[in-house]
Amino acid sequence: MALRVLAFARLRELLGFGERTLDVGSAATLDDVWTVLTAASPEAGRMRASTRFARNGVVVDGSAHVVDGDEIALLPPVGGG
Amino acid sequence: MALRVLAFARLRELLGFGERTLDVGSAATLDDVWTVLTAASPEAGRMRASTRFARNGVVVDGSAHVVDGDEIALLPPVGGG
Amino acid sequence: MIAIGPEPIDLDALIAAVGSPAHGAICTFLGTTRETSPGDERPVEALDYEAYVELARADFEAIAAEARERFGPLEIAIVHRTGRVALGEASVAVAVGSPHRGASFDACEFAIDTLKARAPIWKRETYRDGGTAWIANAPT
Amino acid sequence: MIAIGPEPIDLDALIAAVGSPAHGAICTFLGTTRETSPGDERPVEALDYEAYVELARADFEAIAAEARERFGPLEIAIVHRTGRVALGEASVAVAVGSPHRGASFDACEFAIDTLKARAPIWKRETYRDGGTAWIANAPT
Repeated sequence: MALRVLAFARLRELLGFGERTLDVGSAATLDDVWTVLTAASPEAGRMRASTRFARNGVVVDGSAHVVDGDEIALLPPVGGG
Repeated sequence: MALRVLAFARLRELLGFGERTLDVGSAATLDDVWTVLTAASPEAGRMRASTRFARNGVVVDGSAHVVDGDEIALLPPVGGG
Repeated sequence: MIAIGPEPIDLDALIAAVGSPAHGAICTFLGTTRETSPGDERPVEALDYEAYVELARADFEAIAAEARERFGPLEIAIVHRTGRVALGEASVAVAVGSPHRGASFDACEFAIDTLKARAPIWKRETYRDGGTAWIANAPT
Repeated sequence: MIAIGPEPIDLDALIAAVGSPAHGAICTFLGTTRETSPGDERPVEALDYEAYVELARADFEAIAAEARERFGPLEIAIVHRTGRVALGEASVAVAVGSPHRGASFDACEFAIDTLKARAPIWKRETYRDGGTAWIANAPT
């Protein structure tokens, strides 16, 4: 299953990408995606509590399942204005 | 005793002046000034309850005394903004 | 910046007047003239404002001082037009610059509310049928 | 009018977008960049904004719809810059036109508060000493 993943701001810097594709097994959740992506960056991993996920432009819980072709976004605490 | 009297808006129209001089006796109050000025216009006279007086740029009661050289202003209900 | 006169209102000038490197927020209010007045269905053709200019200017200064006292460090500009104001144009403008946004909203709303309640300025509507009326603000 | 992009903010365009013959009030808010951040004394040299543009645009539309639902008939414009924003310039602007002034203030403040709380936009400060930090908004 191929996902398109977007990372923003501090997470973009720590994970080293703004946009990438990711292959995950079927039945994967957003929490699974997070675990895979942050495996190499403990500092990013520690941001889990303050990070929101969006799936195809809608904010969802980490327990939400992903499906092939989804656009997943990792949203750290916002600072607009 | 000579006063300078300013009238605004509806009172200016009814009294027929925007600015005039007025001679009054010593010990005159603003209520006395009002009575003299509105003697010829019952419609203006009926606006007493909604009219404020200013004496030399300060809003005062009708019982306030006037002195020679005062600038008196007759202020109907305001509509700025 | 305090001004009362016939010139059209230049909002950019008000905004420039309240700017400061210490500010993160600017709130502005524009009051614009409308084709109908609340409670009167006759279409308005023209609006004229009249002011007791000296007293109105002193009142705007007092409103600015009260706003600073209530809402903390801020810069405020208040401008009101006199004479004929075309439909759709702004007759009054307030701008407030302050460090944080809450104070800018509070001070701007306080200023326009207070101005409307007491500043010695009057508005006359002229209707398409030729009639005229002096419009007082509703008490708050 | 909803916009997210690198262009400097043209407040007059926002005001024109929310005008209507039925409106008597326009409230605007400008958020401007400052030389120091709350809680950090280092002088800021530059600010950069990053947005998840598609989601931010959808969120601005949702904020506009919520404002209309809460505060009655009104027109609202929301614009946020992305990329480098010079010190003292506006990074965000909201304008609300409505029949009466209370709703224009309430809707404008609601919009900027909601935008700051949740819109997917991020701010990075670069300091004169070369350091950088992503600045999250305080929870409201």
